[in-house]
Amino acid sequence: MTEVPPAETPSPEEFATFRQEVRTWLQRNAPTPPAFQLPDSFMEVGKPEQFAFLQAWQRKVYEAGYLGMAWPTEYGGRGRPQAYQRIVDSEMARANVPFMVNVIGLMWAGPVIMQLGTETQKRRYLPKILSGEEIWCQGFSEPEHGSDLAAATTTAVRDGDEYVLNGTKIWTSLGTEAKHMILLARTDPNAGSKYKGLTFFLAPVDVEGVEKRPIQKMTGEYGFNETRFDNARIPADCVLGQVGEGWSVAVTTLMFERGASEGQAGGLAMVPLRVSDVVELARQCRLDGVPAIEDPQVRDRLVGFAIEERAHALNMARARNQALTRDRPFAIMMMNKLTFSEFRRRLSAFAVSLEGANAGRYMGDPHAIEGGEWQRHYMNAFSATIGGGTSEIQRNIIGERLLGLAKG
Amino acid sequence: MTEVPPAETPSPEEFATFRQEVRTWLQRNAPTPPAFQLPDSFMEVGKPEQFAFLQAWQRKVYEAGYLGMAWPTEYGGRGRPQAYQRIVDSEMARANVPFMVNVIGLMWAGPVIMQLGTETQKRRYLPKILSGEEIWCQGFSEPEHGSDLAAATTTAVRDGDEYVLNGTKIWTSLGTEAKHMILLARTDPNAGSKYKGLTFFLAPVDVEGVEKRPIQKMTGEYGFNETRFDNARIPADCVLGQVGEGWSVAVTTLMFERGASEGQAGGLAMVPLRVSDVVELARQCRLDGVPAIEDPQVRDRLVGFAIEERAHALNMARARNQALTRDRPFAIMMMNKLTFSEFRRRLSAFAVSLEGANAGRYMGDPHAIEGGEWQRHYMNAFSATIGGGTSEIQRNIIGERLLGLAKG
Amino acid sequence: MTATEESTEIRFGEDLDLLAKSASDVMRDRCTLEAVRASAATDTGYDEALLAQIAELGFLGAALPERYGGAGLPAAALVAMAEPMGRYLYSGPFVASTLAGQLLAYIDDPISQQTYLPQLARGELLASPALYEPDGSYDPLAIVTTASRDAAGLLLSGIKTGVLDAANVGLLLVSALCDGEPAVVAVQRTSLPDGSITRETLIDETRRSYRIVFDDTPAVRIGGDATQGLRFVHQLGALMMAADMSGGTIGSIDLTIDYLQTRTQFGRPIGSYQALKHPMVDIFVASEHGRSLLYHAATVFDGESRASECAVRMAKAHCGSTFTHAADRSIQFHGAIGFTYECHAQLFLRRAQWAEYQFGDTRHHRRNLQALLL
Amino acid sequence: MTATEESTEIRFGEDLDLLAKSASDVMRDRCTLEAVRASAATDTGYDEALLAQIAELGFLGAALPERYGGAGLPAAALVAMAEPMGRYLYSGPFVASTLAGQLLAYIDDPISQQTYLPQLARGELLASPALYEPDGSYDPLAIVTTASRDAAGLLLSGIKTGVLDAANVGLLLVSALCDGEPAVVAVQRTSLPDGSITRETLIDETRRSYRIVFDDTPAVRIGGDATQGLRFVHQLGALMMAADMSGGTIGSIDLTIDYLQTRTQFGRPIGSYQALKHPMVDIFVASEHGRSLLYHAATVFDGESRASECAVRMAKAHCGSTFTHAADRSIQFHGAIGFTYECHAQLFLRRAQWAEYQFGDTRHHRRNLQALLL
Repeated sequence: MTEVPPAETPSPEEFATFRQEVRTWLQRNAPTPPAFQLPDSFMEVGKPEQFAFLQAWQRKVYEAGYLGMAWPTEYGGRGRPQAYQRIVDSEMARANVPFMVNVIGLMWAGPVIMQLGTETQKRRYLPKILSGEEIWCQGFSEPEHGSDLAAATTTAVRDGDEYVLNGTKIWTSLGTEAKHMILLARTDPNAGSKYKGLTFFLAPVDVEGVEKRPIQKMTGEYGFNETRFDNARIPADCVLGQVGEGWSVAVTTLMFERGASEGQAGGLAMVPLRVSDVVELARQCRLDGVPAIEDPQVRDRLVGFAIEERAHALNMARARNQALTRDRPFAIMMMNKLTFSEFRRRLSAFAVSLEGANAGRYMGDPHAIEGGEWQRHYMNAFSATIGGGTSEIQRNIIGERLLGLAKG
Repeated sequence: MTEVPPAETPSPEEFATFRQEVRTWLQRNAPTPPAFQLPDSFMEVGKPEQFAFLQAWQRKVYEAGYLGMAWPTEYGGRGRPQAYQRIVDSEMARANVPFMVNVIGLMWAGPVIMQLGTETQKRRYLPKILSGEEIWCQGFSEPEHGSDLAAATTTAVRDGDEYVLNGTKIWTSLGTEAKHMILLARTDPNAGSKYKGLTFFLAPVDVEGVEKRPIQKMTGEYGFNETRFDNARIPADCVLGQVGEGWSVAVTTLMFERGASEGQAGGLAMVPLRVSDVVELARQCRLDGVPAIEDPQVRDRLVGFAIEERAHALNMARARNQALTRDRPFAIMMMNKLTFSEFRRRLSAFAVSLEGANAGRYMGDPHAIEGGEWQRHYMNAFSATIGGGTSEIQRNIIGERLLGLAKG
Repeated sequence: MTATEESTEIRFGEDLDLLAKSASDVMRDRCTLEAVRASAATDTGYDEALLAQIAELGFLGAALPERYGGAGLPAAALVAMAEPMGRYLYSGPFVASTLAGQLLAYIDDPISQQTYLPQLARGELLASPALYEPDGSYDPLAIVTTASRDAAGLLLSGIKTGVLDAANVGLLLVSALCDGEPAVVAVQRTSLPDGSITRETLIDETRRSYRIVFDDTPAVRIGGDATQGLRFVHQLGALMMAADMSGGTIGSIDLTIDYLQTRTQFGRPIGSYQALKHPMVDIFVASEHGRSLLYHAATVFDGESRASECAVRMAKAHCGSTFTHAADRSIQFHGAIGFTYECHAQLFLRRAQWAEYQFGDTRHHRRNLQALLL
Repeated sequence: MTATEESTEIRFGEDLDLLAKSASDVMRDRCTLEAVRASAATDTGYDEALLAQIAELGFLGAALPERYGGAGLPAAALVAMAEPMGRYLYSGPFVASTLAGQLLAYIDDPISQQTYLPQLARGELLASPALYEPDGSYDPLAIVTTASRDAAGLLLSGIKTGVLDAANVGLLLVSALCDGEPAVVAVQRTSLPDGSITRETLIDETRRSYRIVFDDTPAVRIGGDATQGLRFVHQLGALMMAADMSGGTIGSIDLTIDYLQTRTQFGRPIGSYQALKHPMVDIFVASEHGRSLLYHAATVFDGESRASECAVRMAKAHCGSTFTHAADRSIQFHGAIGFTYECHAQLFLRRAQWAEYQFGDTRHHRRNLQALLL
């Protein structure tokens, strides 16, 4: 049994050489940490200087040839096997460098445009997604329909060569910096079912009639927006796929977001929280006068997290072996969003607990351990257990699609 | 604030004197453990010698005046405040004596007859429930309707002074020893709703046309039956409450079973699993050559169980204080079945784990620790997390009735 | 230890019930979540008018001896007040001043009592105990701060952290080593030079605690058994924090249930989904267990006996883990709105994350219960 | 230790895939749950015809050296076979004889190898390692049994427990102290007097293990490094048990899902209720994690290195806790029928409760991982 198609497989020597090349490049080019605090993920980019720093870093990675490696060259990619991009991604995680700021473009918009876009759309949008020149955001959720995306009430009415948008989208990350939004809007309110009559747009959001209001997160930081459309006009050629078939385009996009397919442009989406960092924290913190790492309860929980972290990493390795995933080929990819986000939440809450009597301090306190980062990680972790379909919705999807259990 | 109505409250001195009296009586009269193995609860009575032993013990307790203490004397009770019965019950638990075998009579049938029965029914049934002369079983569940009791399809058709029963009831404990069954049967199949047209019977089950098939439990033991009615005839005056109103009588009965009311005849319903016994087990067992009690993980889990056990005991104390239960007066009683049964399951599974390499042995192995009792306790624990409404159904009931959450 | 052997006493008579109702009424009325946010935005972190009202109602002296102007109620009275306060996320010097007053009442130095207790009981003076130090130990006897003798009296040097409401009280009761022995000394807050007291940044924005640097600060020793007194006040702190967290759990449950009843998705109230309903039931059950543990701890509290220590540690451990879990789930079950600063759910999560680590966290108390129970 | 630093290698090529498929096909066909019950009701506990078929397919020699008639596959082959066997609750001397064969192959005593391995590879001889003693320790070097020298050779005395299929194998490989050093000795089962071997009563009625009393039993020492050999076979046992439990989890999930899809209550399939659906998803997720940990452990297994020990301990700990939990929930989710002996769910629960405690339980392996990881 061959594990991946032969064309995708570099020889072990090529593999090792390339990994070394990437490692060296990262050592030389990893950005110096700035004076200001960097966000954990694209969902926490709240300040202009954070954005500028991250955009410059993405451009640098792209220009070095390390982004969109598996995308065709005519769309700005490098036309190489996906395996190379995986090496780059894992080395970036290892080197603990900042993430790629245009995540929605790289992971959601780009792949779906690649799959369903016209030739014109591909040439128009894809290169600037990779370079980070044009930032994308997503416009699926609405204030009244967090989990029930198909219930969208934002309308798009055709008027000549344009569509006129009215309605409100919420949780649009990078909303103030974004130039485009992947947008789900209702073009036919009388289509009979809520799943019909929706259309998927590649909508410019720097046009008149688009108003963005920053939302303050529970951490006290900013990073999300509410985006309101008030008779905003966008060109009719922004439609992706067929008019009225937006729901199936959105489902395809969510599959990318939930990690169920390859084809993403690569790059780190968020700073990973590593068990090794928590082990280090446990060495630094004292509980009742003794290093936390010496507490037997702490030790056992660290072992538990380490097993889980290994399982995640090994899952990714197994996902590339058809023989070992034959029974349910998409299982691992479909569960990733749930398992990673919940792991992140539990691990960061545990890390906070290692700080004992100092755990109640927060960012800004000079005596907060590690600057209050773990408290912030913990609170930010909910953005992933809620955003992009809550963990509860994920369990429904896995139970119904993978295990074949009836809908509730 | 007075904690209980004044008539119910013995003075602290009376309280202490009576407790001492009971303690002394139990010391003198607790039965010598028989040569055969006794069951954990009435749901595990599988052999005639077990039954005979337990019936004799109930009779002895009753004759000493320690059962049905709060029931009126005209029905065989003692007409004393419920507080006395509570003292007896707690002392019996403390003395680790066998449970009362006629549990369905004492806890379900008796209280509902007391509340809804005619004077004739009360005089006819109640005294023999207390003495244990007439054993009761319950006939609510049917093979196809485990949780959905109102979907009962057993029929009762009026014929002169009798009803003719057809159908099958399942999970009838003590089914072979029982003389009566509290039975839910459909008297009007065309009543419109499944909740209508049911009638509640105090049915004799030693009549012709009643066939009992023992069901083997996962432990390998017996104790439950399937009871089949094939044109069995019972007197019409066996109806409790109104014809067609059986569902509301059943709900009343389930409230007793779920501990939501006082009024039960008392007595120990099952052998309690005590944390102190598990602590003792942890002292006896060695894990990796060291007493289990010295393992820090074991210690922490024991502390967790001890807190939970304390919380249960304190809940019962608080339930008698109106000021501290004013917000949701029935909360504690409604959650008892869920919390006790799940505690029992988790505690026994944990106890098994203390046996380490010997934990795979079972009853009958001469080297099984404590005769394999903990493995048996663990498996038997499911009878309470499933029987009488599964834990999942309990959570629905609590969520809907106590917390006011919508039905699913 | 067996459940049947131990006392299950819960004494909570009419007087405490009235007190709890009174606290609950004031809080429901005056301490709305909007008011909580408004107080949090101030520098002191509390509403002076509300504190005055509390003082007026006698809350500050409820458990102080009658001979010093208190109501002479048992320590359970503190739980009766602190739980509703936690329910409504009340903040302010009530906890600090109560702990200081109880410490003074306990260690039995008649002169200090006569000096301070009547003022404390009336709320004319506020006080706070300064117990903990930068090493982060929960042990009230792990003291580095020293009080050395000088011609004029004692001079205090060292650093205290997490001192509740320090900038807004008149009196600080500071633990220190004096001749190598634990001591409690009194310091007038106004005697501290500018810059000695710096506000800490807490995850709970409604609370205020401070770091105090003492540098040859004049201090007066309080007589009595300081070692036992420090243990007593530490345990009382755990009890009051357990009450605060039990109340917070109830508040968090109420907030979440309200949302689950009103928010609909896919055409149904989200509370109808078992994925939310059943965890809420488990949280509710844990909360009810916590309340029983708490009221028992309040009943048997004496700050000394094994029974008291056991009960308080159980209550704090259980109420702590329940509240942190309840508040975590409250964010999740509120969905995207729960992730905003605007949603009140974060107020409970931040309170839980702060209170859990005051006066011993769940891990600490469970660890210490091992020796008591096994 | 960081996830990114450690190898994530999973080697599982076409040969192993074919082997796994073959094992899966045989088991699905021949080892139905009815057949499992029928075997369990026999004294030996296994189906001889099925064992013969397994031998015919070369399963017993799959990972033995080619020069002794084996197929020379890596240890991962054992996982490829053991996992489907666990899936269908297969029992019989496969595990025992495989462990014994691997032990012989490992400790490298050419004479013993030539004597036994060809027969073992063909299934003409069955064998079992006798490692553990009544004190219940999982340490394969915690040995009390002694092999003392005698004119005629070695005489073995002591008690071994939990010896798999001992009554039905020809050869026992027994750990013993010989001159105070750990040794492995060979004992012909037929040389034991009547009554030396007594069957143990296990919670898993499909498995057979025995207690053996050796009393000056003639034995022959196997050469090579016995200490390392005992560690090797203990770790291999843990790996095979992890595979058995991973398979058992899959079987339990399949059984439960089938019930959740077909059983209806209140007019809906019960699998539509989130109270059952979501825990099943969590169990499935844990099972998938377990499989990845298992295949990696199979890939790097050598019985010696830190990487091998780490991977095997993680796999056994995780697959063990997952299976015991899955089997527990399977009973619950089957409702009242799940509580009967007749329902197949109990077969999985009993297997889980037995296998969890073989070759180290979850607690044991997690405990030992502390030193390896922290």
